[in-house]
Amino acid sequence: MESYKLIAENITVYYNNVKSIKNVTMKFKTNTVTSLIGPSGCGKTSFLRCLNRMHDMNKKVRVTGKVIIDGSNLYLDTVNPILHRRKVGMVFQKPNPFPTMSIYDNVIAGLRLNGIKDKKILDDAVQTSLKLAYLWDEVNDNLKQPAIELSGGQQQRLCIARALAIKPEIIIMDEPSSALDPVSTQKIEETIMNLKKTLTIIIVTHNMQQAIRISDYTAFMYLGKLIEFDETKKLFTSPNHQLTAKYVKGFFG
Amino acid sequence: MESYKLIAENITVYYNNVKSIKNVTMKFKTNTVTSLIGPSGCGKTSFLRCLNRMHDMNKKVRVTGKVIIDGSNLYLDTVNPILHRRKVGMVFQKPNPFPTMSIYDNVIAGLRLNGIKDKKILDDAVQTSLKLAYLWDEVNDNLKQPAIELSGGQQQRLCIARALAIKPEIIIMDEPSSALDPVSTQKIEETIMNLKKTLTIIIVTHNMQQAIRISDYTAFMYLGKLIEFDETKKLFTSPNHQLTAKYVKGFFG
Amino acid sequence: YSYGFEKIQSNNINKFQINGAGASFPFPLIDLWRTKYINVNPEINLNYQSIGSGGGIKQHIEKTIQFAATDVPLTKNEAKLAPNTLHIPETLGAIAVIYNIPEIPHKGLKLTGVNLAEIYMGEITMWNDPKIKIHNLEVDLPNEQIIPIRRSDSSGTTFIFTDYLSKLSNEFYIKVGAGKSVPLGNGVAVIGNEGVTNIVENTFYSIGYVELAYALQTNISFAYIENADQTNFVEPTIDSISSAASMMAYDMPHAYESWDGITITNSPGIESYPLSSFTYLIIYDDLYDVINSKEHAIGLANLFYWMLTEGQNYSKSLFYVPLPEEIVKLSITGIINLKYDGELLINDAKSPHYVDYNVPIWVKHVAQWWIDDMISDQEYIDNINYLLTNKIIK
Amino acid sequence: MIQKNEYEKQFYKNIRCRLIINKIINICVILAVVFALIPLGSIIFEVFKNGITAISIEFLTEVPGAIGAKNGGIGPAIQGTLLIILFSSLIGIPIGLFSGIFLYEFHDRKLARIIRFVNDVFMELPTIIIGIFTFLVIVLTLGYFTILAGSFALSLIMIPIISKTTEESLKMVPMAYKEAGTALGLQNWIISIKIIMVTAKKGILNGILLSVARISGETAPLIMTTLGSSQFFHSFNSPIDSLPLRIWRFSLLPYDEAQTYGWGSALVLIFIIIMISIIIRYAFNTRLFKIKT
Amino acid sequence: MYKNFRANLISDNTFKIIITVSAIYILIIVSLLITKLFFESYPIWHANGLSFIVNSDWNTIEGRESFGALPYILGTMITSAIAMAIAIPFSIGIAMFVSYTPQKLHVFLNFIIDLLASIPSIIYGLWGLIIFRPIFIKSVEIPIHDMLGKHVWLFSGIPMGLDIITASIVLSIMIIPTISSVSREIIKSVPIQQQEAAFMLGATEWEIFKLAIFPYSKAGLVGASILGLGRAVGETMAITMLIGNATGNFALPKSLFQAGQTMSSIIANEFIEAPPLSLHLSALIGIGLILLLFAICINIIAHILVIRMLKVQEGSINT
Ligand SMILES: Nc1ncnc2c1ncn2[C@@H]1O[C@H](COP(=O)(O)OP(=O)(O)OP(=O)(O)O)[C@@H](O)[C@H]1O
Ligand SMILES: Nc1ncnc2c1ncn2[C@@H]1O[C@H](COP(=O)(O)OP(=O)(O)OP(=O)(O)O)[C@@H](O)[C@H]1O
Ligand SMILES: [Mg+2]
Ligand SMILES: [Mg+2]
Repeated sequence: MESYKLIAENITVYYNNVKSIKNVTMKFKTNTVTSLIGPSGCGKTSFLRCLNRMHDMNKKVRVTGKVIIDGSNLYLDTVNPILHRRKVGMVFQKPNPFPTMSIYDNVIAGLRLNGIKDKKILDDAVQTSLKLAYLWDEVNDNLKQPAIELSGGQQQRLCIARALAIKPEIIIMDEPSSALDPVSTQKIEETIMNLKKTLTIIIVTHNMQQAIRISDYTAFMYLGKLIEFDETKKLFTSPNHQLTAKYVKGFFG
Repeated sequence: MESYKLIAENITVYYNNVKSIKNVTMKFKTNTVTSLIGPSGCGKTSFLRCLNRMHDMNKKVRVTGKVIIDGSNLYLDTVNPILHRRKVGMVFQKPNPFPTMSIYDNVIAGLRLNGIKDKKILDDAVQTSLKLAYLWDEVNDNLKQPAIELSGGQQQRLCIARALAIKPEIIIMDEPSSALDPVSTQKIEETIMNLKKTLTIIIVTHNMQQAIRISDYTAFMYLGKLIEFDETKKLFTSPNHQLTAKYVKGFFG
Repeated sequence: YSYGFEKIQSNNINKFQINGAGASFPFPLIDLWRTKYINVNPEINLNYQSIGSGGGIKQHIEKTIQFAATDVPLTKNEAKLAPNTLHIPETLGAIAVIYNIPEIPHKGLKLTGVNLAEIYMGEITMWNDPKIKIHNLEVDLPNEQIIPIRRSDSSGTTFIFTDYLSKLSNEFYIKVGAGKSVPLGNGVAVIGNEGVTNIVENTFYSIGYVELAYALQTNISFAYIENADQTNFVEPTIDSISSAASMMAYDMPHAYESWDGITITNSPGIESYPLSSFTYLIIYDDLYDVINSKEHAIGLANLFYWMLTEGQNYSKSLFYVPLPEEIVKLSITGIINLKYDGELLINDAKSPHYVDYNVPIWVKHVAQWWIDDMISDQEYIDNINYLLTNKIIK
Repeated sequence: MIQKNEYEKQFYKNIRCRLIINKIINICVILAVVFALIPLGSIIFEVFKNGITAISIEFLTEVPGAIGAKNGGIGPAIQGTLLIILFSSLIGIPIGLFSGIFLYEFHDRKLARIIRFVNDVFMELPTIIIGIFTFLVIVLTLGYFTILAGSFALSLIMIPIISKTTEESLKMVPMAYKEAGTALGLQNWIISIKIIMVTAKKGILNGILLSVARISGETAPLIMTTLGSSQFFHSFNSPIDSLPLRIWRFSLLPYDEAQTYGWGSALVLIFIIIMISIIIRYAFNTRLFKIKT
Repeated sequence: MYKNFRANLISDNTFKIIITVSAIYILIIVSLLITKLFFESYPIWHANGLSFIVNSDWNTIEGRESFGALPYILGTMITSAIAMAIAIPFSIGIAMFVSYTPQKLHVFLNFIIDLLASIPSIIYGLWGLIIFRPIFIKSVEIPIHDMLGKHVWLFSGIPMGLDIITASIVLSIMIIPTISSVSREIIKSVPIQQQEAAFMLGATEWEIFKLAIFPYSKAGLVGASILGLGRAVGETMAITMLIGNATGNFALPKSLFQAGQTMSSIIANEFIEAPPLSLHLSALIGIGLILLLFAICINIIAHILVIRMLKVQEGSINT
């Protein structure tokens, strides 16, 4: 039990009282990378959003089940999700930098919230995070530029940098590289491999090659259900379920 | 000259008087697929937006050069870009369905708002377009649902359907499948191959495999310049430029 | 009443609306007339809106309405802007001085005009000031500060009140003067009679002035005011107000003359309530500019006639004072003068009193002075010559 | 580079404080709501309590009885208010909407900047000045009080409100939708009206309703432009009544009955405003903009 | 391509003309209004010059006329400032609350706010006079006056409930629904992705507001507040019923518990009765003109504020 950083148990999500995710249970080991794959609309994003109680924002959504981070259930009423969210960085499917802020301010937004004011620390954090997200070279002489003037891919990398800046223990990414070119993608993948040493990573991807390259575990979802969850190699080479086989073949075939 | 559907000549784009695209010239043959590749931020989106005078919307952008569709220059003052835009369908990097409309209304927005009221034509258009975009099976019994309740990938396919519904002669797509799972991606690719028979297609992609699979021509851009434009096979196997070789290898290596 | 002025029958008056506006004081009465007159002549819809005396005068000058009502006669300047305006006294009212002293829970505190002037100027500040005490020995006046309440909006009520105070206290006249809104600073100003009543009702040790109806309706305490002869403290009642008007009747000008400065405050007579006042209907003597057909003009004349005769019977139910007969006569002369495009609306021959009342008041004064030997014979003859040459008398 | 545990230390040092601040602000917000709602609730309660006793069929349909008497009603005032709202909306809503679109479409043109500024100033003008202006310009020119003058004056109150809220709402619509429309080869006006405005319709509608509510309670400009009347509307060249005027008049009279009628009129006025708001919202949500499939 | 696409491209120009004409209509009306006010008030400027603005005498009696607008200018400034200071935090609080409450409460609150925004000011005035004033005198004015009245000039005077502070508070109650109703719409239209970003960073509700909502919507919130300020500055009926309506030197605001007068209330009190062509009338219209200049100043300040704050001008993130 102790080796699991994050356990999602019996997660069910209702949108307007319609079930979109049905009783999904997944366990994520510390310092591993897990990929979530599945056809569009199968509920990957919806599931990810449960992991840090992101659904709290939307009143039409109801979530049941448990999410246990470091042994404590995030969905207990007595738990303050903010304490946990700090540990969980998140990168969304659509890049969403703060449009009124500069690149610099975007990266350190999370630190500022936590009351860190020391300029040196902030400067450091900006540089490190942007470098990790492979954006540094493109923006380093223009950190005061408004973030919305960046290209789509640049914005996405900025969002990654922003998530990394708060030093999370878990990072969840919703198709982070779908808007990136291969070079950046490759570098992001390197980053992920690098971060794995200290972080637990969960990533949604449509690129199965990517899943194979970077992840230790892979989960396959279909129509709101978890079909298979296994070591990546196992899942791609000898899946237990026919559906998985078909989907995975659909790509390779 | 006559065999070119679309010619972009000497395109230069300034954002706030800073050059972002420098003297790019490309010619697109009728009924071919051309891929645009290049690292994030190199100006692919900016270039695409020139092809139907999309930059008109933003006053901070200045475009010089010519875009010749069917022999007439889109950038002449006497030309009404609206007439040309109807020939050019466009799909954006981020899905942007109209949020207040249902799925049905989104698909036919281009038709209805241009004055077509005949219900049979509209119904037909919805069905054909959604089928072409491989969304029909997922939404056909729920066409009145608000479009924003779809998942990211579904939204993107909806936008493709919307662009197809106006029966354009050219279709330009900005990373249309970056948010799609492989199965949908594959089907979209099939659609593209299918559409090629009647349409001229220009597509931005980060997935070079995809570029190889679907496109007749490929253009490689770097830092706002067109580095190489050639038949896809030629460009990927024996590129003329070192930069291209490096970038393309970066993916294969 | 019969003044040889019969109702003119006219068969082809379409349903017709007569619009009037002005003083809020006569509003309830005119509004009651509206509902009663429907039974007399269903073809005429009367519409009167209370927008204040000055508002009525203004609209009268601009000719946007057919008639106006005002508590204050036209000043010389206003009369210049609206030449040929008739003043027709319409009803009588009075201003009550209301107060809220919990120690004296009934009406009847006695005050003189000078007391009031000094209270409003801030010279008397305590209820147990000897100047008040001396008239009210039978009650225990509290040692509390007086809070004077007055009208904030410009109003005829304030005019009558300050006109009275200016007549009694020269100091008040110099410092403040008489007007519809005056530079009084002491205390608090509130909008409307209702506002003043409300505030006085809810504020201990306050004093205010409102139209009598407001005091009577709310059962608030009101003061008795010393009469002009300083012989009596008079309660505002129908009789005491009526008396104040009657005493002044023969000093009144005619409808078509200037009424500038004419008021009946501080009217003589032991039983006359000194804060009494007329309100007037004002109307152009030729209705051509404000009404678009002679039939309608006749309808209006009929309505006015009815107001001054039968209409007076409705006054008492609303705490208004019916006009004394002398004043009704005076008012009727105004109606007789109504014309439409130069044609009199009623025939001269039918109205014996018309000639009677056609002598301007200053002629009477001149005659009086001649009788009293205040002017010489020659001067008197010159005057008569003047009247003849100017065709004022025939 | 900030070390992980150092950062964690910072986090735990600050989190308590942050949560407390958050809690304090949440409490303040709730208090704000409660405090604001107490007087507001009290107003509604008083109007309802005092007004409900006046309501009867006769009260709603008849011309006023004599003041102080217990008969008659506020029929002309209800009719007048509805007519004035109708006429001023007919002038005010289109002009407000279109000028709002203008400000949005040409937001960086010099003319737009000037007009935006003028419009903001316009919004701040006391309604009484608008009343004076209309009186001087329209009533005096025509020579009579009329519903047209009143409607003109009230439309002048509506226009800047609608224009401002329309512009603000349109600005909130993400560019992506405009781009989508442009790419479909739609004409600008179709994009503006059928896409941008429909997307922003809630905000715009809110502005319109706000302005309708605002004018339906206006008193000062109506005194100077429509005067008021005790008769039903019968022509365009005579005064017309309205509820705020009636409330104002009733509130200045000493008779208990008049006070009750005043509260009754207030209740009716509020009811009318609610009904208009519900009907407009309903109409917008269903017929006008939801395209049938 | 479909054959029956509307080829009619003129309509775009027509549309441009329609919206331009509508916008210019505003310009014309306001210019006309300013011209009219200027000409109608010309006699007072001619007679008094700029001293009209700095004088505080006020006498309307024929033959004794003297007019100074200073007390009313100050009165308007003070009442609006107090009202705004109270109303803005409350309104934004309500708007924040509404956007984070459960669905049912949310619908109810929206309904209440819309309802309240539509209550005529005259009803607020009546309520203030009859219900609020007695309570306020008893529970606030008298205790404060007894404690501090003798020492602090701000609380001197007789606590009557017809004074600057009462009027300001009722004024703030009136404008709260207006500001919160517009703010609510503005806050609601902040893209959800913005809030998600802040949410993900572990922001508390307040921090989400600070980080994601406020920067995005501040221009709109300033706009909402200006809307409220407009209502405050121009409010007539309710103020007139509650402010005590002092004139001349007595109206110079010296204490919160003292009767005052605003520009609109003096116009409301005296305009209807001011005789045509008199200096009095032109003084009142002159005050109207000052009020207009006032509005212009407010807007210049707001404009500067907005430009400083505003970086996102349209829509959210561009592609
Ligand atoms: N609105 C804008 N204002 C200023 N600069 C811009 C704007 N949009 C794009 N740019 C700049 O222009 C350059 C090209 O951007 P563009 O969006 O065309 O890149 P791209 O090739 O589409 O990248 P990606 O693959 O990440 O989408 C970038 O450096 C970007 O910073
Ligand atoms: N806000 C919402 N309201 C209603 N239904 C929703 C909402 N968001 C998502 N859904 C539905 O929930 C299901 C799962 O959506 P989700 O976004 O989790 O899919 P996904 O696996 O992330 O797809 P993609 O790969 O396209 O992003 C879909 O059928 C979608 O229509
Ligand atoms: Mg998703
Ligand atoms: Mg791009």
